Amino acid sequence: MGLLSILIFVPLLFALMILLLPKKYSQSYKYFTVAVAVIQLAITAYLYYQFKTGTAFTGVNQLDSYQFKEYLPWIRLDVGKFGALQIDYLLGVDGFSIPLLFLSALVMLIAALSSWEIKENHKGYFSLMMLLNTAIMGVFCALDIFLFYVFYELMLLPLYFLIGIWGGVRREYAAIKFFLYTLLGSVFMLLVIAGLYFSVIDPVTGNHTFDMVHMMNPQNYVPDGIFSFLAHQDILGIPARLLGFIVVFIAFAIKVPIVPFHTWLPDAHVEAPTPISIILAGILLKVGGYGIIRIAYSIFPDVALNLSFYIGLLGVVSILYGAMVALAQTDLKRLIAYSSVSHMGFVLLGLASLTSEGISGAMMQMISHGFLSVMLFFIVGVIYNRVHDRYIYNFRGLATHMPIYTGFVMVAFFASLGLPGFSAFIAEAFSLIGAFNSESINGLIPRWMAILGSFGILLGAAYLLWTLQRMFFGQLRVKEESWLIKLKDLNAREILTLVPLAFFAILLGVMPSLVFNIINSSVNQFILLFT
Amino acid sequence: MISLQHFLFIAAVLFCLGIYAVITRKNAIQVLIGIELMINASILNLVAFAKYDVINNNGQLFALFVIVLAAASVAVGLVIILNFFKRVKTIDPNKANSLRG
Amino acid sequence: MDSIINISNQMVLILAFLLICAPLISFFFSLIFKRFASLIAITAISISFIAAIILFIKVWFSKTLHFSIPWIAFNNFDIRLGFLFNDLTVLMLLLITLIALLVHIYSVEYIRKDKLKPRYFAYLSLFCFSMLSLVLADNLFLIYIFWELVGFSSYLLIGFWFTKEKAVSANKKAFIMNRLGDLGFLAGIMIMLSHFHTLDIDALFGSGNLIASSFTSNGMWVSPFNMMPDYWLTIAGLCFFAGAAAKSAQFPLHTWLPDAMEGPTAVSSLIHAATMVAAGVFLLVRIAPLFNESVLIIIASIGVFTAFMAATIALTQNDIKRVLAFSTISQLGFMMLAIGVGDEASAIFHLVTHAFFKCLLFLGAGIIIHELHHLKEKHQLQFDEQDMTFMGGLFKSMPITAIVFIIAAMALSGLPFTSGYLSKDAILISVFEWADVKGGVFWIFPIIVSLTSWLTTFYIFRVVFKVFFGDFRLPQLLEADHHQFKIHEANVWLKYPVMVLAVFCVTFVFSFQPFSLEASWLFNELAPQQHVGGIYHILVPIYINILSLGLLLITYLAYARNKFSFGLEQTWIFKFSYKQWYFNEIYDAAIVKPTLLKAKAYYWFDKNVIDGLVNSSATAIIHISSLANWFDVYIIDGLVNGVASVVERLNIWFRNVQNGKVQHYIVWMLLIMITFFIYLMIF
Amino acid sequence: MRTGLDIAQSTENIIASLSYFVPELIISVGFLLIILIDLFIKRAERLVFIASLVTLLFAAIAYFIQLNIIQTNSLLLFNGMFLHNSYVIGFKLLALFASLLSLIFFNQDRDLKNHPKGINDFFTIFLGGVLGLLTLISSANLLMLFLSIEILSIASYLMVSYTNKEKLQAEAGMKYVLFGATASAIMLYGLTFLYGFSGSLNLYNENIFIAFEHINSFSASLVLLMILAGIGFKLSFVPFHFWTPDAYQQAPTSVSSFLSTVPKIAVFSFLFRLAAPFQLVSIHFSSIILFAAGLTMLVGNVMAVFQKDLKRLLAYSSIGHTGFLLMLLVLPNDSIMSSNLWFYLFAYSITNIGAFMSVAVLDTNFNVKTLEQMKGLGKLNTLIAPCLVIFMVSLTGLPPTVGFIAKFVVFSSLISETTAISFLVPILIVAVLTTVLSLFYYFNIPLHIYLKKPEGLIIKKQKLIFLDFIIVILAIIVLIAGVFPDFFKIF
Repeated sequence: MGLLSILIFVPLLFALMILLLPKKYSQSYKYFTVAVAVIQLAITAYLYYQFKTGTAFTGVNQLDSYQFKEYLPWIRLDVGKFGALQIDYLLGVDGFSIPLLFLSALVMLIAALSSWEIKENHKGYFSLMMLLNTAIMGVFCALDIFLFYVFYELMLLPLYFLIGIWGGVRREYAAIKFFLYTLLGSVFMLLVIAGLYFSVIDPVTGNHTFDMVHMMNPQNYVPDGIFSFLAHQDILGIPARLLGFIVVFIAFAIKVPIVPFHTWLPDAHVEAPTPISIILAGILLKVGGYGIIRIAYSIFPDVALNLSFYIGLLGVVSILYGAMVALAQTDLKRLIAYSSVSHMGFVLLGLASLTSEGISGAMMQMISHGFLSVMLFFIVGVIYNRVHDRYIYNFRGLATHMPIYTGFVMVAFFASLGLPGFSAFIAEAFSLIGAFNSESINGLIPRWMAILGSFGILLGAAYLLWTLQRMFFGQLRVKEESWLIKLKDLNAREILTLVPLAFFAILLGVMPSLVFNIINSSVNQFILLFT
Repeated sequence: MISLQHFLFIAAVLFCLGIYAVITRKNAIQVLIGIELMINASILNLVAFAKYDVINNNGQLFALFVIVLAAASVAVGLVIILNFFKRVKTIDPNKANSLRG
Repeated sequence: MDSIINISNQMVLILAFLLICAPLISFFFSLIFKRFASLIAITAISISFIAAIILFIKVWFSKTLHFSIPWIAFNNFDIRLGFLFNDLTVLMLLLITLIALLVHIYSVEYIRKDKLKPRYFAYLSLFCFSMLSLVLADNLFLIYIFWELVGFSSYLLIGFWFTKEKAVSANKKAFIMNRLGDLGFLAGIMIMLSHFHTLDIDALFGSGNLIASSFTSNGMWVSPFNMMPDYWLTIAGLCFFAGAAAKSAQFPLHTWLPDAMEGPTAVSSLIHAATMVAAGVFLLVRIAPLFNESVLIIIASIGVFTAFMAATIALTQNDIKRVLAFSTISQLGFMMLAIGVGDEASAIFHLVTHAFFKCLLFLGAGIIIHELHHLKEKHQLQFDEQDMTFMGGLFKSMPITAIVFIIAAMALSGLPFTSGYLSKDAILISVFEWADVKGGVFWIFPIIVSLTSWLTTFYIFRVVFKVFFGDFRLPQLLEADHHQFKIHEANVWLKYPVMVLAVFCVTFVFSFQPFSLEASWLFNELAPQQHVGGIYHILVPIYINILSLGLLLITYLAYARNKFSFGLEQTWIFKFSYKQWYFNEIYDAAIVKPTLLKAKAYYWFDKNVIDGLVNSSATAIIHISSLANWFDVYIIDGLVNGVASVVERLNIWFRNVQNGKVQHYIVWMLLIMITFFIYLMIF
Repeated sequence: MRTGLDIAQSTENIIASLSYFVPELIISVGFLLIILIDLFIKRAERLVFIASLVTLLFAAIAYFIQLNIIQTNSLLLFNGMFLHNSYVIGFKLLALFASLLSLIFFNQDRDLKNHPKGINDFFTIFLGGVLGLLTLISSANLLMLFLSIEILSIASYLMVSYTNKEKLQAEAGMKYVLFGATASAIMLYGLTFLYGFSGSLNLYNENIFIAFEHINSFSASLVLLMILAGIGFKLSFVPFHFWTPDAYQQAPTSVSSFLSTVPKIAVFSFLFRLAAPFQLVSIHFSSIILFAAGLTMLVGNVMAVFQKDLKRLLAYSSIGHTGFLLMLLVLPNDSIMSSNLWFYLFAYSITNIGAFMSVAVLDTNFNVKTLEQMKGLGKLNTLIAPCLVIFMVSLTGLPPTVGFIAKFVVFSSLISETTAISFLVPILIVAVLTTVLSLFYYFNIPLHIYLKKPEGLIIKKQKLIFLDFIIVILAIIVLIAGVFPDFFKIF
């Protein structure tokens, strides 16, 4: 029972505990959740501290250079002429997963802390949240693609209910929309996974395997497999590998989300309760990015290489499109939801460049967006909990009324519009630099994409500062007089929640090497896949 | 000399008549009769083919079983139709269209 | 000079740290210990000042020093944190710390009554920190970082009175316009990085001298590491210039600076006159070797155009701070021009001198505004304390302020025995020489420049005479008794800083021979080989100044004695100038007109129609973004719903089949079986 | 002059076969026994139930023993009437298991309990039906096939229209019987031709295929289609599905659950056994099946989306699953494929029976029949509602439930053949799309149970009955089998 397993299954344990505990203790559930999150944070911090870097610990397509590995044979079902399904319980982390693990643990803690607002049906809420927690940790640890898929799908159910039961007015619509979008992607992905299984063999045992690390090495493919590098099989007249990549990419692009697969996001965010929007923005979007790196890119490097122009284009489109739509919003939460679309566009752009700085920037962007979007959504939650309104024009000059709150808002806003000194700046700068260098290094994406993408930063400044001006500056004026009483400044718990986020945002902004050093060797190994 | 073809032809005619009855009659009993016709067509076939069997009388054997089973199923069918008549006061199968969609 | 103060390099390093950390610490502390905010801030900045002096003595007249530690490393490049000391650096350090110190002291009185005082000083400290770090930074990436931080602190300070609508829209405008320039800067950085695999200034332009080693041949720009089409060289130059233009308020990105005057006057003097706006010039000087001919010409022409335009606008403004703001723009235009004609030394020289006298002008104006404000509050009057039409005859009531203000005015118009004389003429001379070399149409540059410098004299002395001479117009405008309005001389907090500044407006600080530019120690160090005599050195100063003096007389008669007035108020020239060349209006009209028709749909937009470029381009974007939003709602979601409707359609068909009639079921069954059968027969 | 079979030899064969035939014998005995009990003992509901339960248990035990002592090669019993091998017995066990669940379900079903004539006759009919489907699974002879299908059909006719108080139930019963009778008549006609071509009733007689090679594909396909009619009627795939929603909706819930699972197990196992020969005899077999599969998935899921009545919804969902499973029939027939089929049927039946049971319980406690009436049930019922949700998740095929594993197994068995079989890919795409579509109606139930606010739910007495216990067990099995499917692969 390794640390990773503990990390994954502690929440499940507590979920059962909560289910068994009688209702009259329902007030204690949230403390359980916090406890779990703290334990996980401790574990992940320890892992992060213990994590070794260097050529011996690159991970990516070197199974033995993953760290904290755990292996158990799991399912051995017979299917077809290809013998048994060899599904293993295979866990491990490399430079790409370890920062995201830490991020998830932290975000989970924040979400737990912001769950105080939940008023009804604590038992259901907190046990579902634990289940979600398990699934998330599992996704980032799983190295067996089947296991990964199981955790990946497992995230949907709790989210469906968490959004659907504790959500806002149009919660049913939002919940089912979110569910359908994701499922549509992932079911097709299931086919690809099956196909991959039959075209890959474990070099050691010689029978087929779900180990995604083996799938990354061309020599493990059987010559006549559907997705084999050599035999250029066609499905419906399309090259199989191309089709496979597109299917998987779309499956994760929906999660990220990338224009035009993004319309579930604003609805889900607007309807979801604050802690869930925090988890959505803080972790689930990263799952998408992680999936693209870990599966779409690593298993289909050849296709990714050929398509990187279009992927970069998608990234740029997401950046600009998201920012522009954000500019048109009058609902604060919607605005922030669209800003996530814009920010995650940088991840794609950096990734498409396939330069070390670009990919590092993309990873950094995922992490920093993790902290910042959580902060933003929490900030929205603060005001929403007090007066149950998010319409921007109903507020004016809050700076005089809630100075501390405004302080944090300004930190969050300026951090996410990429002010130097905050993580977002480093992330976006290096994604762009990578995108720009790409033409002279590997000639994948043209320079103008980087130039175009950089306008996203300007637009970001535009909508955030405008919001700042509209809501917080000027003469104090709110929709109803009664709000002035309701709109109290932050309390201790809220400050306690926001401070660590701001701290990490600044820390990574000042010392980005904390992340870059950890991921560097994995990034280099990752780039080798494409040469 | 009556050859196999004649038997098969008659049987086919019977079968078609049966189907025709089944899909056109406005009376459940007549539909049942149509089904009976179809079954009889099969019986005729069986007996006709039996002549060419490698083992003796398999066809006739089958035919006997079919007759018995047909009787049984028709009995059941009649019971159910009767019950329907009790409830709805009609045996026009097309009147029974309140379950749909 | 080393022998005077002999300190090791570690010492230099420590001092540098002290220099930038002191304001940073004070930023936090003055937020925590609110009561001692001003004390903390002043202490911090004085520490930096002392450190700056020592560093100056150490580094000036000696070789370049460069310290750096690793920060971020990638495969093909790394970015380091470090300090770069050369003459330029230490000069700027000294300048900034000195002026900042004075402004801090000045602010104590100026901001005393405001309840947000601690925040004010915190912001000031933050600004000092970023500005000093910007100067010290040893690579472009760091410069960019602090470049934006400087913009950020200016955002904070412009919007210091955040309940004023105009202030908050002004600071938003300022920040976003600067962001626009910063994009250029960032793009420039990308180009440099991918071309030279380093951003280290020393490596690029100094000892490493990668720029020199790169060359353009048959359409390609080749560096030791990389080659790309040569237009990227031009683009790189223009990108950096865009950044600089936004910071230094050059056309067409200049409109934020006048609005920035919404901030406290002390802030305007420090940030928007003396230091921050000069950062653009500083940057360009740092990377000057990069620019190729075409870029230089663009810089020069934009510089000269801005200088002229701003000067003409300044002629007619009545808001004293606006006049000064436009004069700042105009002066920055001069510096840009200097860079454009390849005379960085004069640019820096003028930067230094201009910093002093412009800061002084602002502080002087600040004193007057301060006094009038008190007056206004004391008597609950309704008037705009920045409007010069209410002033006049203040010489009697506040002589010291008047004197220092006049000294500064003379410096600005470059009259003899003032620092302005040297620096401005330096620029003029080099422009003439440049035009002489180039010949042809390029003679238009010196013509416009001389014109501009006369305009300068005119508008600044218009202010002087309107404010200090004639008689106090406020009473008669308000039909009030003359004697109840008592204007007092400024108190010590305000007085001494301006007096110190006044000292630095005199020639002798820079050169012991009042008429010879070459004698100036500063100039000698920066550009020893330049200006070795020549015809222009004699002619230019003479004819410029003769005419200036003539203008001065006219102005005096017009505004102080009111002997006559130019009957221009109604002419289009006057309006054109008064309306600031209609820039804001043009920017608006471009996109606003169509919008107004749809004002209902965009009712919120109207709120922001007034304030120019940012919002009008915002409108353009918002047009697109609302379109994008529409696309989101109707097309993308529409597709999803379309699928749903397909399912519904199918369902209706199947329902019709499932019509409840058992015989129909059977018929359908047979039909489908037959279809299958036919299919099998066909294929 | 053709000679008949040697009497001595055949009798000896019969004697030998009897030992393999014990379970069926047990059931027949039980069948008679129950009739007798019912005749001579008054008020014998409980006794009859016990008796039938014991019968089935004994039969199951007998099969277990057979499964363990089975020898690898399969042999024919009673002069080639029955096939006897591990495959057959595996499916028989599954069918028995499902029938056991159904039996318990019948016993708990309110509609049957409140029936004036009592439930005893019903059990008799049920046992007869079970006997029929067991023989169907192992039948190796056209006669046996027809016989068992007819027994099964007659039993199901009676079961569906056992409760006939209401107009609609009578209507459903009549439709069922007419449609069924027609279908089986058509099949019979087809069978006669099969007999004619080969001159033998024995399915495992090689000269069936020899004969098929000689005759033209015209009549071959015709015969094939006709035979499929009767089988398709039992499996209710398009175009033989019309009766399903009507019958399921009006039959007692327990009967619907029985019809939706047990006959399918039997018929599928039989059809799958014949798939190989059919694939040989008619090149078009797989294309027909694939077409039917695609259509079935489409019709089933599309119709289900807009259903209001729970049982009707489940009926359409079962049609959809049939279509999904049909795809397996085009695969090369080997032991592994059949074990996949077995696993899917296992997963499907426990989930489906569980779902029907929960619906029945909710019906008894809150008399909810439609989605609308389910609003906010989650607040009132904290035991069954979650289980129902689990079943729905499993039917949708999401982890961590057995439904997901089953779906994945089928997908992966098919994906390995995409290159071999023509236009398998489009059908697969249809399968995926309909899976996504199925999410709509399956999650309508949790949606109404949990996401909607309750409006005017009458809480009737909510006493915990035995069925609740079974449901919870099933739900747990669904979950465990989802995580550790290996435990449940008995062969």
